[in-house]
Amino acid sequence: MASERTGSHIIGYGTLTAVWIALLALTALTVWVALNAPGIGHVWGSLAIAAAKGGLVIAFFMHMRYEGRLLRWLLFVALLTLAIFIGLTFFDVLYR
Amino acid sequence: MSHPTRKDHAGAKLGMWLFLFTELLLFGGLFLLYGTYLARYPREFAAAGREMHLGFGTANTVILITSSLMAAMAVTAIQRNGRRQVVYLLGGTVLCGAVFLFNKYLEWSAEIGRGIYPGSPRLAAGPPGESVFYSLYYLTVGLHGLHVLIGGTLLTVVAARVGRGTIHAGDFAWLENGALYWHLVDLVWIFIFPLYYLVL
Amino acid sequence: MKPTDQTPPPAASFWNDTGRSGITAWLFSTDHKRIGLLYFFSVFGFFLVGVVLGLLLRIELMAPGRTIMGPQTYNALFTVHGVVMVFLFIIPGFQGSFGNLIMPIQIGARDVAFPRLNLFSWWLYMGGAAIILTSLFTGGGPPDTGWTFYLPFSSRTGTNVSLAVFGVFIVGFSSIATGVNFVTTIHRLRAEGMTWGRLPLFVWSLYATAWVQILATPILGITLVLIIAERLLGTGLFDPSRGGDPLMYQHLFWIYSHPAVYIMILPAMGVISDIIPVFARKPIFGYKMIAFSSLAIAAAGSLVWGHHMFTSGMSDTAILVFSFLTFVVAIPSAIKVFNWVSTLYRGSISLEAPMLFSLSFILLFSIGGLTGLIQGAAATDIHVHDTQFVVGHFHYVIFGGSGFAFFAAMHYWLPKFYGRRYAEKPAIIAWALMFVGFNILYFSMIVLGLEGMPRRYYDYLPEFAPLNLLSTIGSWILAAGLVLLLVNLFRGLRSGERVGSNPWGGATLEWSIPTPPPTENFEEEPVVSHGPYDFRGAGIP
Amino acid sequence: MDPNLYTTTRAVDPIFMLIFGISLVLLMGITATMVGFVIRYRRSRAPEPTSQVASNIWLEIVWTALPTIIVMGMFYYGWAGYLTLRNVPKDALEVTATARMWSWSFAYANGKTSPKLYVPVGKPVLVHLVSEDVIHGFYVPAFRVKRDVVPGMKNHVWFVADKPGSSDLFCSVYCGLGHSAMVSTVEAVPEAEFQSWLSHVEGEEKQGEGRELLEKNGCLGCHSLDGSRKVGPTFKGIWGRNVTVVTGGVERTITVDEAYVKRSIREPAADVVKGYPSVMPPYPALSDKDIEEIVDFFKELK
Repeated sequence: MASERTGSHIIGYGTLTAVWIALLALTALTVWVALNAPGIGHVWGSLAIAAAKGGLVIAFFMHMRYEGRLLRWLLFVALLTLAIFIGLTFFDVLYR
Repeated sequence: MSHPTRKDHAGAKLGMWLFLFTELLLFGGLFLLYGTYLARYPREFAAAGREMHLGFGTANTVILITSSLMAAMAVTAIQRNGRRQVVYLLGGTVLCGAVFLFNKYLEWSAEIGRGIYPGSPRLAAGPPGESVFYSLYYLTVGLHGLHVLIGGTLLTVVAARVGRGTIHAGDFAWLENGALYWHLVDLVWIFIFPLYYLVL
Repeated sequence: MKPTDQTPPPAASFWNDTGRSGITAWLFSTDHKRIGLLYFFSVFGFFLVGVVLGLLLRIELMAPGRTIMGPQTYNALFTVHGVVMVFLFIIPGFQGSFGNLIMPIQIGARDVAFPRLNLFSWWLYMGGAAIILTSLFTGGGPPDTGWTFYLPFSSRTGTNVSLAVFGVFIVGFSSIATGVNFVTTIHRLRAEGMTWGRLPLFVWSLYATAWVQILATPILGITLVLIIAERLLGTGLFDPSRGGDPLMYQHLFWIYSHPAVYIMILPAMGVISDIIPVFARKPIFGYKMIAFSSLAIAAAGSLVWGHHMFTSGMSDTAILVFSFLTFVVAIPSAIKVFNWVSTLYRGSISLEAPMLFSLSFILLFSIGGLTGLIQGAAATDIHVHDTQFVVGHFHYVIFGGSGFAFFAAMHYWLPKFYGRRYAEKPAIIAWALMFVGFNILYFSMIVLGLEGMPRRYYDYLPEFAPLNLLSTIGSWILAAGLVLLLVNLFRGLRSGERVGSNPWGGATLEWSIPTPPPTENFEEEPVVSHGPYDFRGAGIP
Repeated sequence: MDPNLYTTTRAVDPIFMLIFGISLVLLMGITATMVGFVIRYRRSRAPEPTSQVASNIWLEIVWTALPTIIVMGMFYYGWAGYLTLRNVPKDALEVTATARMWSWSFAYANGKTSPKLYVPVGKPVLVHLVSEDVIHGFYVPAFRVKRDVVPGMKNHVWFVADKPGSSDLFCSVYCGLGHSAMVSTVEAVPEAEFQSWLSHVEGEEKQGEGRELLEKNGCLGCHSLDGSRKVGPTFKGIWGRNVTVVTGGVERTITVDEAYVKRSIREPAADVVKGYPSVMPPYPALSDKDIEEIVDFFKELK
C-alpha cells in the first residue's frame, strides 16, 4: 500500500510550465488537424490527442506519476469500468 | 465529542480520488450516449458540429489549461511555504474559471439567439440527429459549467483558509484535493472540446 | 445456556459518553455507532412503510377487478413500494446500518475515515427521502411509472416524477459518500495485524459493495438527470420522434440498477458468512474463495445489465454476450453456497434465531438464484420476462436473501449495542411464520408468471385468481411473523435479559470489546493475531 | 393438430424442462445436505466440532468447475432456442400490430383491421410491432413469445398455432392506467375459415361503420359498450346523457351532443367526466365525417 509521507514529492514550476506548453501545443495540433484533415478517421485522431492531453494532466498536474501503485491501479480500474460500460453498449448499438 | 482523528493525508487523497472516479463516470454516462448517437448519426453530428463556435471552444480550452497550471503551481507553492503565492495562484485559477463561465454565457446567448436550444422550433424542424447533438451539448457543457462553479467556490474557500493559515505546508490536504477537483474539471473539458467543437 | 452478565453495563458506553445531550447528541454525532443506529431506524422505518404498501397491493390483487383501490392508486402504490424498498431500504440498508455499526470495530478502528462525511451522508439520505415523500403529496400526485422510470412513459405522465427522481438522485449521492468512506476506511484504518487475509467476510463484502457504489451509482445519477431534463427541458434524447432511442435509457438505467442488486445482496452474503461459523463453532470453509467470489460477483455483476432487455429489441449479438456474462455470475454465487453448506460439516450447530434466518437465507437465495438461470437463458427468458415470475424471483433474492439476512443481523448484532437480548422462543416462532408465509407469497408468483400473468397488473383474467388469493394469504402469514419478530426483538432490547461482551462466542473483534461498546471502541489500538473465524486462537472453546 | 409442426412452444419448452430439472436436482441436493448436516451435527448431539478443516482446494476446484459446465450448457441451449424465435419462416403471413394506450389493432395485407389477431392454423405468422405512444409489450404466453413494442423501432415476432382455439394476448410492458386492461386474444382458425374471414369486406352492415372506427382507433380499450366501467366512461346510452364534467377545475353539467363528442375527441382534457382521470390522448386523425359516423353509432347504442 502507498504509505507516503505528507508532501513526499514536490513538482518544480519548470516541469509544470513545460507540461502547460505541451498541452497548448497539443491543443493547437488538434485544432489544426480538425481544420485540415477532415474525414471519419479524425474522430479517433482528436480523441487520441485528447487522451494524450488527459494523460499529461493526470500524470503531472494531478501527481499520478509520483503516487504509489494503489492509486494507479484504482484509476486503471475506474477507467476500465467506464470503457467496458461503453464497449458493451456498443454490442447493441452496432449490431442492431 | 468527536475525537481528533489522526491526520491521514494519504487517506484524504485516496478518498478524493475515489470521488473523482464517480465524477468521471457521471460524465462517462453522457460520453456513452454521445458515442452511441455518433455511431447512429455521423453526418448529422458533423453538420451540427460545424455550427459550433470553434473560437469560443479553443479560447476556453486555453483558459482552463492555464487555470489548471496555476492550481498545480499552488500545490507546489504551499509545499515551499509560499503562502502569499498560493493565494495569488488560486486567485488566478478562480479568475480563469470566471472568464470561462463568462465566455460560456456569451456563447450560449449567441446560440440561443440563433434558435438552437433543446426543444426549439428550429431543431424540431431539422434532422433528428442534430437535435440529439445539441441536447447532449447543452447537458454536457451545462453539467461541466456547474462543476466549474463548484470548483471555483471550493478553491475560493481553500484560498481563504490558506490566507488564515489553517492550511499550511504541514497540512494541505484540502488544497491538494481542491486542486485535484479542478484538474478533473479541466480533464473533462479536454474531452468535451474535440467531441463537440471539432467533429467536422 | 448463554453466559449472562448480571452487572450493569459499563458507564462509559457510546450511549452516554458524549459531550452533547438530547436529540442533537444523535443528529449531529459523528460516532459511527450512533450514525449506524440512525441509519438503522431510518431504513427500517422505510422498510415498514414498504411492507404496508406491499400488503395493500396484495389485498388489491386478492380477487380480479377492483378490490380496494382504483388503477391509478394501484400504479402509484407499486411505484412507491419499489422506490421506497429499493432506494430507501435495501440499497442504504446494510451499508448504512450494520456497515456503520460493525465494520470499523471489525477492522479494529476507532471510527470510519471521514466521520463528518459519514454523518453528512445520513443527512443526504434523509433529505432525499424527504423529497421523495414530498413528491407523493404535491404536484400531480405520486409517480406512477414503476421504480424503473422507463421513458418515454415517464416523460409523458402528469404525475410528480421529476421531484421523486430528484429525491432518488440525492439518495444516490449519499450512497456514493458511504462507498468512498468505506473503501478509504478499509484501506487506511485497519489495526495492526489486520491483514487482508484476516478481514472478516462481512468487511470483504462491504468492500466489494462499496466499489459497486462508487463505479455504478454515478451512472444512475446522470440517468436521473436525463429524466428530469427530458421532462423539464424537452431534450428529446430518448424520444424517437426527435432522434432519440428509448433503449438507450434502458441501457443507462440498468448499467446502474443491475449492479445495484449486488449492492443489495453482497453485504447480506457477508452477514451470512459471519454468522454461520459462529453457530457451527467451525472456521468458515473456503475463506479465500468466499472473499474472492465477493469481488468476482461485484465485477462480473457490473457487466450483465443487458439481460433486462432481452425482449426490448436490443441486437441479438448483445443478447448473446449478455446471456453469456449472466451465466458467468452464477458461478461465484454457487461457490458461496457450497462453501456455506460445507462449513456445517462436522460442526456443532446451534439453531438460534440468527442461525435459522441464515440457513433459510441459503435456501431462499438458492431458489432465487436458480430461477435466475431461467431468465439468463435467452429462450426461456422471453416467456417469463416482465411477468410475475420476475417479481417472485426478485423477491426471493432480495427479500428472502437480503431481507432474511437483515433479520439475522438484527438478532445477531443489535444485542451487542443494547446490552440486552430478545427471547428465543418467540423469535423462532416468528421465523417459522415468516419462512412459511414468504414461500406461499412468492412461490405463487413464480407459478403465476409461468402461467403467463404479466407484472404490474392491476386486474387479471379469472384463470389467475386462485393463486393470487393464495399469494395474498401468504402475505398475511408473513406479516404476522414480522409483527411478532418486531415486538419480541425490540421488547428484548429494552428490557430483556442482559448479555455479556460475547453472547454468541464469536471470534471477530466486535466481541472482544465491552457491551455496549465505548465511544472509541478500543481503549488502545488492538493488535490482531488470529483470523476472524479462528475460535481457538480467540480462546473460545 | 400436426405433431411434426415446429412451433415456438416446442422450441422453448424442452429448454424450460432442462433448466428446471437441473435446478430442482441442485436445490434438492443443497437442501438435503444442509438439513442433514443440521440434524447430524446439532449441538445436543455434537457438543464439540469434530473438524477444524477450513479449506480443500480439490473441493473448491470441483464446485467451481461443475457449475461452470452446467451453466455453459444452459447458456448454449438457451441461445439455440432463442435463435428459433428469431428465424422467421419464409412463407409467414405478415400482420402489423399497432399498440397504443391501451388497445391493440391488427392490420392485414389487404387493409383489413381487427381488434383480435386472427391467424390460420398451421401457417407461421410474422407480426410487425408498431407503437403509437409509449413502450408496450406483445406477449402471447401460449406460444412463449414476447417482444417489446417500442416507438420508433422495427420489432417483430413470429409464431405458429398448431391447433384451432383462442389464446390470451397481453401487454407485458407497463404503459400506464389501462395497462392490465390492454388484453386481446389470438384466434387460431382453420385456413379456409381464415381466408373467408379475411376476404369478408365489411360495410354491408351500414351502421357498423361507427363501431369499426371505435375498434380501429382503440377507443374500446377504455370505453365499454356494455355499461361496465373501464378506464373511461362507458359508451352505452351515452347519447343525450346528462353528465357532470370538470372544465378547468370547475364542475358543470352538460348533455352529450355532437359538439361534446367532437370536443372530447379533439381536446380530451377540456371537459373531463367527473370521477375519471384525464388521461385520454387527442385523436386528430379522425375526420369530421368519421365523428359523424361515431355519433350515428352512439345514437343506436341504447
